[in-house]
Amino acid sequence: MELIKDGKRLDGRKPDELRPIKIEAGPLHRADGSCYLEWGGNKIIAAVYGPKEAIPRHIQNPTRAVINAKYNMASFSVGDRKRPGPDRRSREISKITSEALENVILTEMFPRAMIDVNIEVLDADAGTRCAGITAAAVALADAGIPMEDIPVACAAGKVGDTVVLDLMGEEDQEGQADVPLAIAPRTENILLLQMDGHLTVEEFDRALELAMNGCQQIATMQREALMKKYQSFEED
Amino acid sequence: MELIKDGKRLDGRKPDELRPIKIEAGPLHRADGSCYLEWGGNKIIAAVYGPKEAIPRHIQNPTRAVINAKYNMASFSVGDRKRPGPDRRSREISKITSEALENVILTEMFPRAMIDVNIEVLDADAGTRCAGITAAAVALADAGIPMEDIPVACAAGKVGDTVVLDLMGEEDQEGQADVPLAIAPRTENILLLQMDGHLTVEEFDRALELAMNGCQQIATMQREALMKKYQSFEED
Amino acid sequence: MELIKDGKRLDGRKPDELRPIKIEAGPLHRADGSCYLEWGGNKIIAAVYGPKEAIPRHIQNPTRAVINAKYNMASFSVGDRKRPGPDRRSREISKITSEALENVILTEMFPRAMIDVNIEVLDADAGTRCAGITAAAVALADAGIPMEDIPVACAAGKVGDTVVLDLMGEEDQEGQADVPLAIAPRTENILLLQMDGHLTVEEFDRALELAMNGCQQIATMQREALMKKYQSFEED
Amino acid sequence: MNISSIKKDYLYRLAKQGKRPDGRATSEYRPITIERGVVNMAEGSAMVSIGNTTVLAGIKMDLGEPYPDTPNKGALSTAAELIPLASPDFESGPPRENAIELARVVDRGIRESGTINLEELCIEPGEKVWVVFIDIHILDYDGNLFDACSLAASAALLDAQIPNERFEMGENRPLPVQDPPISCTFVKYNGTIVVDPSLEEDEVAEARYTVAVDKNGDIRAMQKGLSGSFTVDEIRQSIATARQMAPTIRKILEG
Amino acid sequence: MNISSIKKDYLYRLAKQGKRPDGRATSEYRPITIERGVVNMAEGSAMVSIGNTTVLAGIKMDLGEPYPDTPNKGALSTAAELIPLASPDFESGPPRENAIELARVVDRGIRESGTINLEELCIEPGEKVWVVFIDIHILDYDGNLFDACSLAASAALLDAQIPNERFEMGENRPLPVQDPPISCTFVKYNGTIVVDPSLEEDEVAEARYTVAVDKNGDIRAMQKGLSGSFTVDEIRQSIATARQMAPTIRKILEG
Amino acid sequence: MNISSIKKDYLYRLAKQGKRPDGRATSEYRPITIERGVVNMAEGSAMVSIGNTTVLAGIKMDLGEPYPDTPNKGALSTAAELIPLASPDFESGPPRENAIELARVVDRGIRESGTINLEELCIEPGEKVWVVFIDIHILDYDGNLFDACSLAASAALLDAQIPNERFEMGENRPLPVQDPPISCTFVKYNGTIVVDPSLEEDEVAEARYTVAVDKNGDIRAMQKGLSGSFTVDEIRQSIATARQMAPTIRKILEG
Repeated sequence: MELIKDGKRLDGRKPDELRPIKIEAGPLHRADGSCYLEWGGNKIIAAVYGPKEAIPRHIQNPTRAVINAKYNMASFSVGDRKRPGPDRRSREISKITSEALENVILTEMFPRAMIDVNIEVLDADAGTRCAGITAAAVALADAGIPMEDIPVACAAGKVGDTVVLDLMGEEDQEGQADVPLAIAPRTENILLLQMDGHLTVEEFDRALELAMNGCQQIATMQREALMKKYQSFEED
Repeated sequence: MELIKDGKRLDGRKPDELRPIKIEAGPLHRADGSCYLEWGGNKIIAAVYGPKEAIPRHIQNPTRAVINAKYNMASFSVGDRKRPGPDRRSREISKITSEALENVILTEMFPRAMIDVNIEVLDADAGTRCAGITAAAVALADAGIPMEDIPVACAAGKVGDTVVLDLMGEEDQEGQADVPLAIAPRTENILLLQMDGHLTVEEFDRALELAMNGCQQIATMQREALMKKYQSFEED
Repeated sequence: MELIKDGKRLDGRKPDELRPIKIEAGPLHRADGSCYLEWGGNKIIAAVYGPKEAIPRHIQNPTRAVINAKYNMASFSVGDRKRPGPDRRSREISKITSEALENVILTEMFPRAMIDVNIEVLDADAGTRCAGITAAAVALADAGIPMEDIPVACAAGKVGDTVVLDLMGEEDQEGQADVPLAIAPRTENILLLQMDGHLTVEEFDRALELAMNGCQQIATMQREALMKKYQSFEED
Repeated sequence: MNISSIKKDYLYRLAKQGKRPDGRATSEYRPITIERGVVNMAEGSAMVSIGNTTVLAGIKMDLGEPYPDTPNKGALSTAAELIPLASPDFESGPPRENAIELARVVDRGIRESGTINLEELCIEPGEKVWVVFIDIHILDYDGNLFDACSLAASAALLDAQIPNERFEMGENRPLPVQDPPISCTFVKYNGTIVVDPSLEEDEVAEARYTVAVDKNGDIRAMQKGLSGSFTVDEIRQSIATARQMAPTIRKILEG
Repeated sequence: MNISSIKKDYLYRLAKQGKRPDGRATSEYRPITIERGVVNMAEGSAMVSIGNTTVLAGIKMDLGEPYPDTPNKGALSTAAELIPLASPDFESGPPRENAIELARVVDRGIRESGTINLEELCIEPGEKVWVVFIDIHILDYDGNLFDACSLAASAALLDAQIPNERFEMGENRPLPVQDPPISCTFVKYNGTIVVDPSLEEDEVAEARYTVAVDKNGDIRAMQKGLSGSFTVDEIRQSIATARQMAPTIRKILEG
Repeated sequence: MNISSIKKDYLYRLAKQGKRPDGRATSEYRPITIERGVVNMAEGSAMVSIGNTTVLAGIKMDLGEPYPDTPNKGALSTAAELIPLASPDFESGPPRENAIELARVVDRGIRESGTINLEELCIEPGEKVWVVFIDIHILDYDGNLFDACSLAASAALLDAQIPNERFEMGENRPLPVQDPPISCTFVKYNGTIVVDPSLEEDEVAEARYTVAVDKNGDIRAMQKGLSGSFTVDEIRQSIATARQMAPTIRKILEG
């Protein structure tokens, strides 16, 4: 498959162009905070509960809140049915997502508490871990959890020997490298960074630059989604 | 297979006739109360332990006892070997059995306690959930657990376009509907009611009537079995 | 396969001869006590942690320490890959190993405590449970756990109609009987004894005698290994 | 007296006056919305809301062996995931009793109604059949999961295509589905019986009753749950109410 | 001083006088009853009581692949379920160490005695063999599960038919079984060794020893358990006792 | 103030002076030793020590089906067991998040470097391929498991033979392996970044970064872990350090 043709990608995007993204803050009634996110073919929903007493007790930290993110793919969100329940991949993603979010949450305000962050992938089209973190961040803000900054994530990669932003499904499968990145957008501190594939140091630098840029664009959309929800409250 | 011929069923019964039932109260030495039940080709044993402190603690209810019924089929009780351990079917039956028994037990007399009700199907020939509840009720009475009434259960159903009482194996497999029912016999309050198959409203009414009737007949046998055990004590 | 030829075994040993054994006390840095053992083609490592507070609490014994031995085979230690994690065989061996070690440890000195004994089979060539107990005993001594005696284990068996000491791989597979034995060497009290196969009473007596003898030889090697470690400390 | 008993008291007092916390009549259903085809990767899908309760059902199909006793039929497997997204009371991990009962009741309604023509899903008798997986995710829990899940499963089936293309077996074609059941759930508390319970009503419910009826008003499945009891008359009355409501709900489902 | 140490004291004092709580001599077995064919759906079954201990063994057979190292032999799988019916100390859930040890010791006795002719259970070498499942349910626990389970497993095997009819492979025929082992279990407490321990004796036991002998009095399997120890002479004496008892028990089993 | 915060304080004060608890410079690696072929029963094996951290990797191979999307390729499965032998903090039981992340990072390095020629492990396209299992046991944990496990896995692969003989498929031959990745791990605490963390440094680490480079100095895999953060410059500097170190480590690995 020719992934880049005449400088355009399979879906017509330029190398440094994001897929369409739609963010809605607070679609769920029961959760303390929530977010619905469409990002290319991805559909993600995130919900936050807490802070609440950490249970079972032995997981409590006497000096700060524990962040318990769970990334889960619906069995019908992928080509062949995924068996329900966590597999090794989703457990790794849950772990690094928890760690990335913990960085910005003012956890020391809530000793012995836990904050549950549930991320459900309803429809998957590459980049779900970045989409999940981005949605979770909006849900945390919607829940009023105090944070230093609202984290945001985006991947870059290499396809058809070109470094590109935000891989979609075919690019992820046929591509040469994938670099998911999560940052705190104000400081540009790196909260999550993975890479697999084959990149020269120069290509990696370019990928990091593209992803950083993508993150900043999405950070704006996150803030707009939150503003929209608060405005709609004020209008009520 | 012709399930009804000349108004008679495969095993010669009339539509409103029960299979032969044998109930023995207290056959086990270790349990606080027990019951052995033969019902057609079913062989069931039930044992009760408690009231005792509920463990682990987080399952304790501060105002009443927790009823913990476990329905289990022996691996050799069915045609093809059943894998040991609970499956989805047995977990559903355990749940609704616990709920049905809880209705009549004076649980508020035993806060923070649990009462274990173990039901083992040794030989299975349709209607094991009703047989299990019927045996469990006798075991509870044998254990001296205070109850408003002694629950009893029986199924009705539809085979060969006829509404019949108490389906046996072939009728269960080839039949058109099955309606398991558990009641408190004094009030005829419904403690458990399920149905699957296809019944008109009139047929359902008839099935309910038959099952209610069957329950009352079996309730008499339960009381006789308990009387027999107490008399044998007095004779000693 | 002819297992005994001209009074010699496949590997040239006489019937009452042990395979070569090498014992090293204290090879691990992190563990409180450890042992590395080579015995024929077996390679075993044992590590001891404790006494420490028993967790979870409900396993605590208010009058003595709990001994928690875990026997584990590496997935690559056998011909066809073993699935990681405990199977029924390893759980039985863990249980009887815990019981054998508990006999000699002065457990009443450490109420509410637990002592973890981890036995890893890295390379397997028959007799791993005996090798594991022998290594665990040295690790316990290395950890300074007070014991009445240092347990030791060795198997005897029957191959080619001859009662022999210390079966190796082919003898174990093709042999007629296997008798693993663990003793406290000073009293010759029997801590572990199993047998499967076919032995007359006279053959069993002979096997027990051979295994008892083998144990005493190995007990000497255990003491030498421990002496060697302490001497090397003194030399420092 | 704690929060939950204050809430219970409040609902009891309302019930005595024939009222419900959200102002509905005892036999009044909340608004239902159904959106089909929401998941691109699924063979079929539907998002169903009953009031603020929202569930998403997705269909996946795979090739497998038939059950030995039905060599000429495809297979059906239904699971419900009470994911912790939907309620602080749901836990992650393997399905618990509540999720199992829920999935089995939904499954029975669909199976006993003959909703899926399983014979048409046989490819090679005794050897190869289609297996239909219905997976239901609860997204927002505000009461009455039984009806929401049953509706979502039916709507997703109606939306589904057999994925012949993915298995290189020709063109996709619609899953053979007809006459799904309409499930109606009632709960009883303090002597009052209400249809389509809200979350608060679920929380104080003493007994629950679900009945699935077909387009002729015949009964295909039922399930009584919880430790409370019903009288025979209460069951009969509930069946009558369900049969009255079913055509309206069926129109929303099939429309 | 709690109940359990009072009980222990009592048993210790009795033992000093050579007595047991139920009045038996140290080498006296309780009455054994065996009822075969109690489970209609099983290929074979037996209910065994030793005193008040009651266990039920059932046999099921299925077709499967042979183990790679024994392509010409059927397979055997033995499991014991310590179901909570039988004792307040048994828990439901996956088998724990005690149940695993119990099942493995029963399995070894039967396997090493060549009780089942596994060669005759081969249908197609390397491809298809019969798998024999022995499942043992403890119904009433009053001590000495090892012997009760071993007897029940053997009796159920002697009762079993190969279920050719269920698999449409011709007529059922008896499972080829001969010379089952006789298992004899001893426990030691406070220096006394008793055969066939009752529940109270199991509870205070420091060491346990089981030996399985064949009809010639040869040894086929043994297992020492618990944290206490035995001397060589104690083991020899126990073997001698077991060999004396075995013919009587065998008569009950085969009779 | 507890032991762990005293330790943390101590490390922080050292770090301010550019020092580490064991006297190393921030970009100084501990001595590495590699012993291949230590497990006779394995297809390949290697024991690797970095300072006092010791891990053992063993390779096993089996025949299996290829993944549907790579019918012409063998399969690779990597697992790490944090057995309780190696540390009082490791628990027995199924692998936890830490072990899963560790194994997946090692696996990615090997997979993305094309270390194993998986095409050569295809026996019958779409039907039968070799499956390579890398199992890594941690024996002694004194920090930096990511690099120790990566090295051990690579060294064990270089030692491995395809076990044709065991499967009666001809003679054994070397597993086709080339150019394994070199993994370099850094941790950050109190603003200082150090390579090859010791146990004490692992315990106070706020952020962790692992990068795997190939023989050309190109990047094949990376993983940032823990709740701390890195700046872009810190990542760049770490990559530069890793590329400087890799040739020396590669010599030890391949030598």
